[in-house]
Amino acid sequence: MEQTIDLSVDFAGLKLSNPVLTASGTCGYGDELAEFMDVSKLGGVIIKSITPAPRKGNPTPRIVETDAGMLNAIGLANIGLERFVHEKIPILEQLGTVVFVNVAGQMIDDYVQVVRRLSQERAIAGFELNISCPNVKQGSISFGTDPSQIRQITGQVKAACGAKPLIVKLTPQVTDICVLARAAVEAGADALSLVNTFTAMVIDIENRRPVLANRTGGLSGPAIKPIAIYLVSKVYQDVAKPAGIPILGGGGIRTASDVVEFMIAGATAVTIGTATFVQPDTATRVIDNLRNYCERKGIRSIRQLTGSLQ
Amino acid sequence: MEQTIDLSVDFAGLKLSNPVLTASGTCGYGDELAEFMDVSKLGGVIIKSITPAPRKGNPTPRIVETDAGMLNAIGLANIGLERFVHEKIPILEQLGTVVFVNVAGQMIDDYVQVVRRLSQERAIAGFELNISCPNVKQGSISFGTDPSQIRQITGQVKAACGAKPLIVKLTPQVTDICVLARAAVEAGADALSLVNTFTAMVIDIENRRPVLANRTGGLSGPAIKPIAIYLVSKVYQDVAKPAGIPILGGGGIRTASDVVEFMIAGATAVTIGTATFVQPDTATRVIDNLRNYCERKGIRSIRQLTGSLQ
Amino acid sequence: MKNGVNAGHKGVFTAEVLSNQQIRENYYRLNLRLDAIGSRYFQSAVPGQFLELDLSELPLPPEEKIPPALRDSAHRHILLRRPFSFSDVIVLPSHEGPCVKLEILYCVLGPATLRMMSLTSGTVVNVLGPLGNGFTIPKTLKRAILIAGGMGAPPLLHLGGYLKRHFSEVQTVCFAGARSCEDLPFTLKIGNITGLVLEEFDVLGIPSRVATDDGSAGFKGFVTECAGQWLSDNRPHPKDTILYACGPEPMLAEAAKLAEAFDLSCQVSMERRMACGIGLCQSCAVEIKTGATQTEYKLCCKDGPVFDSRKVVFQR
Amino acid sequence: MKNGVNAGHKGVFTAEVLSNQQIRENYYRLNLRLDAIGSRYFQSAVPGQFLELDLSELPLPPEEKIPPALRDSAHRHILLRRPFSFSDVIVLPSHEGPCVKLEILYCVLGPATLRMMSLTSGTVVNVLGPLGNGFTIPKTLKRAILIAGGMGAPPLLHLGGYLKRHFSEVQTVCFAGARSCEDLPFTLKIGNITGLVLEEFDVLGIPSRVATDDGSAGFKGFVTECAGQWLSDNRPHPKDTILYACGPEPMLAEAAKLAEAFDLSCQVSMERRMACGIGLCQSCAVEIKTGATQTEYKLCCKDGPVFDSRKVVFQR
Ligand SMILES: Cc1cc2nc3c(=O)[nH]c(=O)nc-3n(C[C@H](O)[C@H](O)[C@H](O)COP(=O)(O)OP(=O)(O)OC[C@H]3O[C@@H](n4cnc5c(N)ncnc54)[C@H](O)[C@@H]3O)c2cc1C
Ligand SMILES: Cc1cc2nc3c(=O)[nH]c(=O)nc-3n(C[C@H](O)[C@H](O)[C@H](O)COP(=O)(O)OP(=O)(O)OC[C@H]3O[C@@H](n4cnc5c(N)ncnc54)[C@H](O)[C@@H]3O)c2cc1C
Ligand SMILES: Cc1cc2nc3c(=O)[nH]c(=O)nc-3n(C[C@H](O)[C@H](O)[C@H](O)COP(=O)(O)O)c2cc1C
Ligand SMILES: Cc1cc2nc3c(=O)[nH]c(=O)nc-3n(C[C@H](O)[C@H](O)[C@H](O)COP(=O)(O)O)c2cc1C
Ligand code: FES
Ligand code: FES
Repeated sequence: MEQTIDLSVDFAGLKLSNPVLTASGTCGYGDELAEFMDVSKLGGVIIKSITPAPRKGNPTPRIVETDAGMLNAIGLANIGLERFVHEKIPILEQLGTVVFVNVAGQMIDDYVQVVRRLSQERAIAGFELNISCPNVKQGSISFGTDPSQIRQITGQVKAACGAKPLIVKLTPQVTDICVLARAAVEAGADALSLVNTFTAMVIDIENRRPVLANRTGGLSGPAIKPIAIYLVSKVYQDVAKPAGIPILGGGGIRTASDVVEFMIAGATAVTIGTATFVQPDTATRVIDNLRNYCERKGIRSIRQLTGSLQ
Repeated sequence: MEQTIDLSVDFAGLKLSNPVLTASGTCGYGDELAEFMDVSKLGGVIIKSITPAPRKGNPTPRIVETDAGMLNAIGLANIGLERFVHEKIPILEQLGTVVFVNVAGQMIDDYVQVVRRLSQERAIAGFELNISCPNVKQGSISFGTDPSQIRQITGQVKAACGAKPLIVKLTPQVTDICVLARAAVEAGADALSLVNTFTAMVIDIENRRPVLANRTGGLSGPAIKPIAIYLVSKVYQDVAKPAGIPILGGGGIRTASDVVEFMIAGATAVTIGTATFVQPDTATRVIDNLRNYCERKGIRSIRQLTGSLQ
Repeated sequence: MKNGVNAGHKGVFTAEVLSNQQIRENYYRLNLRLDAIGSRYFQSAVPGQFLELDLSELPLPPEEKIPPALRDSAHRHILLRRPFSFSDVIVLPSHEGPCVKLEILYCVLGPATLRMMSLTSGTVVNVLGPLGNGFTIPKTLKRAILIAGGMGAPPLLHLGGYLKRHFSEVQTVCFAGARSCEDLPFTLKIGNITGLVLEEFDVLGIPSRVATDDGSAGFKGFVTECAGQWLSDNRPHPKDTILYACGPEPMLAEAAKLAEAFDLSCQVSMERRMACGIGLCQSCAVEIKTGATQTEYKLCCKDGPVFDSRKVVFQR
Repeated sequence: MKNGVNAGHKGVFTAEVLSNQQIRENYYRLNLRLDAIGSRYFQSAVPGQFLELDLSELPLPPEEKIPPALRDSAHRHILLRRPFSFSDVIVLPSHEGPCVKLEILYCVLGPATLRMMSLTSGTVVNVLGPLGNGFTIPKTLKRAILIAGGMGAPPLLHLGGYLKRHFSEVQTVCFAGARSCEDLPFTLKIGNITGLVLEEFDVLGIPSRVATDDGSAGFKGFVTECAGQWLSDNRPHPKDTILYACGPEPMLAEAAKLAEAFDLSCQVSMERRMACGIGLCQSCAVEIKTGATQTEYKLCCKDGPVFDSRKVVFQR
């Protein structure tokens, strides 16, 4: 069957060469990965959260392994808006892939400031709004669980995006994620990203202290995948599909089969996070295997998969 | 160090010989386990959900394995109140352990009916209110996420318990579990049980259908342990400790170290569920190893552990 | 441990791998020697019962040995035990008590069976069993008709041997089917009269027939059609004949229809996804008729896996 | 792959286990032969660099071989790679390119190192490396003082050999400490002049001293105290002497103080829990002074693991 398979997807007004992106906070500023794979083959990269001022992040230990997962409490460590623009954007311009920047802050103005500045950069294709990071004390978590705050922040940040798309990243630890998804969509989100990590804790039973210096951290990795699949399918059915808004799905993806599962559940594109730590070229391997799946199943365009759950 | 170690705990007005119980839905009616261990050595058993009328449960597949976990959608299959009383209580009387009955239903009256009837049985030590089972369509999930409904059902069921303690089992998938914990405590709960399973889904990518006949199921097993530890520590600090109410902790426990972790986080007693499927005598093994931990750490009474997180 | 370690009871114990041979692409034969405790549990195990293996600590075979279709799922670590029937149980009495050897035939389908490939002689595995209720063999039985579909073979192979050993007067015939020649977990050979037969049954003196959906070996068509023709030709007596069937559920449903058409009683061995194997979790429900329109769920692991075909509500 | 497979770059490749020997309770020596790609990456690896092993598919050793204190945690399956230094790198040139052999010393502490026990000759493991920046050896160096605490030994052993091979004029002395005699990952022997010495350094012609917290071997007390006495006696010249230290963080902090007291420069090799090892996750932060009161976090995996001790803000 010598048939070329179309892996490209339309995502929030952009055409991505394939649906596989690297997740925010797990691919640095995009440059380190270039030593392990051809980054231009990716659907895109999502740069770790950028805040207006540099952030040192939390003391260590910042991570701990769990069964089929890990907790992290990095604390949004980043070099800040200015250094990012001057040191990293020139590198990103060379990568030849679609670059999204994840944006975080403590007040709405922080987000707006970063987005307004970066919306002028040709190298940046769009933004992912991190309103759901569980590790920042003063900050964002309250934004992430209250629909009216989501509406407010989404609206204001969207206004600062210019023509660039805004992805809103939702926290999974809420009673009804659809309420929040709807709020984001109503306020102008161009795409929804789910799921972020789950707040969790590991205790060292020898000294009776939490292992992480931050006490709690966000659980990521294969452990959370079945919850993420459920949430993607729910948000797709109840919000994204009716609104015609794409979902960027993720949580525990390691293989092409996992990507297919997320797409069937309703994702248009996906993010790979924790898996990259184990195998730095996971994303490009997955893209190759996606092609194999499509070939085996006689699928000409991978877009057919999105939301095809029976 | 020939020092006897006291593993007993006070739990909701009962003295348990040790803090290890088998979780509802994972130890049948208590009788099957007797072939694999001395059930009288357990802190107690929690019988699977009993409803007024028998329930056939969901079609199969009812389970699917995931990374470090499994989904179940049994659908509260049980023989119903009457057959339970006539067929199972005589067996339970022989087990020589503390028996709690998990109670489920579709309306508050269902719960009240089961509790009122069973409160007359000497073989039953107390009740666990299942307001959080994610697999019953018409039923309980809404009870579990709304504080005013929790108050109402807890109050009415407590009134039917007579002198027997009522444990309220909370769903973990809410924005703020403490709000619900507080509602249960205010309405008369003698203990809080957490966590129940997380709603999740696995999709078969060959036929694009959910693997489970019920489409979704509850995620249990080691995968969820770090989230459960976090929630126990949070509910302990914010609700249980101030109110002087014990927590029955669980989610992914496999070893004595896991039990210790839950107790340090704030649990007075714990439940073992999924692990029993792999190793039927997990609970009694864990009890032996708890003794070893206490010996090694010079702990005379295991009660010292509860809430000892630094 | 209410019951102690006795024949007829079940428990957890270890077994040593004697051999693990590939018999065909993706099909393997595993031979185990049970420890003293396991041997006591298994000395009176009957065909149709099963066991559960803890395969969670086995390593994956090297990447190149993993069938491409399974490479993705291979990454999943295993939590739950896996159920397997046995195709033979050999009890060797000794003065220290019985020593039991078991044979398992398995097909590589997913992460657990993939890991089983890495078992080598001397590896120790953890076993739970024997589980469930096996086939019933009434004293009055004169004729046994075995119908095996795909990996339904193991318990029927066991049953064939068991009948020869303990019910030597019973006339047995076996029908084995699969999608294609390569999916038959048997050794095929040319028989004297009937064409292609199964070596494993031939050595027991049991006549056998082969059917494949694609006609790549023996009868072209479903094994139940092949058995149906034979039944039409031979018309065994309903009172003293039993159909024993094991295989995919649609095949069992066909076997049940066949039994009804020929007024024979029929025992089917069912499969369900199992979390515990011992009646704790209710995951393995089989819908059983309790009246004209009423049904209830029985547990495949505890009440089955063998059921009277007339009682079963087959799925799909 | 912007950079291709070149010396000085890092990448993912496989290595074959040559041997895996127990050298003491809970201490093992693992020898690996890297594949052609890995050999190219590692041919110019320097002491203080490290690698990351994927141990997720290794089986557990049998129950009875698992130290009782680790039995509970042994059940956890592994997801992330684990970082290890190397205690030696041997480059064998051949006309097909270099072939590199690596030695790793490891201590069994948890689920991953437990699984490493089951590595046998011929097992293939997946490696990511070489990672990080190793020790700096200025051309002007005349004296190297190595201070190893517990499992801080491997990179300093490598450094000792490396100095002998490439900087033979440098005078090196090694101090090795541990809580107790059994925690020293070295072979002890009686030296000619100085009492107890380390076989591994002795063969390199490097004088060594042993310190144990409990006095069970050599100097009783911290290894930094032992080194401090030697420094008081020998007063090496600040300009051409460097202290190289690797071990637990409190020991490194003491080494830093020692360096300050004697006005020596000091390079410390730090450890952090690492998720990626390649600068992606920011989990391995080390607090570094950037001014009188200001600090910033550097990455142990990428900017380290070796840092100038004057710059490091040690924890606790
Ligand atoms: C009573 C009983 C006896 C069995 N006897 C044998 C035997 O003798 N030889 C043999 O090779 N296999 C036997 N099986 C099936 C065997 O248990 C599964 O093939 C095995 O669990 C697959 O595990 P895995 O991790 O390799 O694949 P998984 O990824 O778990 O499954 C691979 C595929 O098999 C299907 N499957 C898995 N488990 C079951 C199940 N319990 N019932 C039906 N379908 C299932 C899944 O839907 C999936 O498509 C038996 C099952 C039961 C219930
Ligand atoms: C750059 C570097 C080089 C290393 N070189 C060696 C070496 O040559 N030989 C060797 O035996 N070990 C070395 N280690 C430590 C080794 O990586 C850990 O012992 C190993 O990861 C433990 O894995 P585990 O699953 O067995 O135990 P885990 O359960 O992961 O850990 C067991 C204990 O070790 C501690 N620990 C785990 N990882 C680290 C870490 N990265 N830093 C500090 N403490 C940790 C934990 O707090 C825990 O108490 C090195 C670590 C780093 C960062
Ligand atoms: C170490 C680490 C750091 C992360 N940092 C961020 C971040 O800065 N901003 C953000 O929105 N998400 C962050 N995440 C979440 C990931 O982007 C992703 O949503 C999550 O890890 C689930 O995907 P995974 O299971 O594939 O890792 C981080 C995750 C990890 C593991
Ligand atoms: C197969 C299965 C059936 C269950 N049935 C019930 C039930 O009937 N009522 C209930 O309250 N919880 C039920 N649970 C939830 C468990 O009691 C327990 O809260 C959960 O599984 C988490 O613990 P674990 O990770 O140790 O299994 C069930 C869990 C499983 C796996
Ligand atoms: S498999 Fe658990 S009840 Fe049958
Ligand atoms: S370990 Fe990931 S950045 Fe250092």
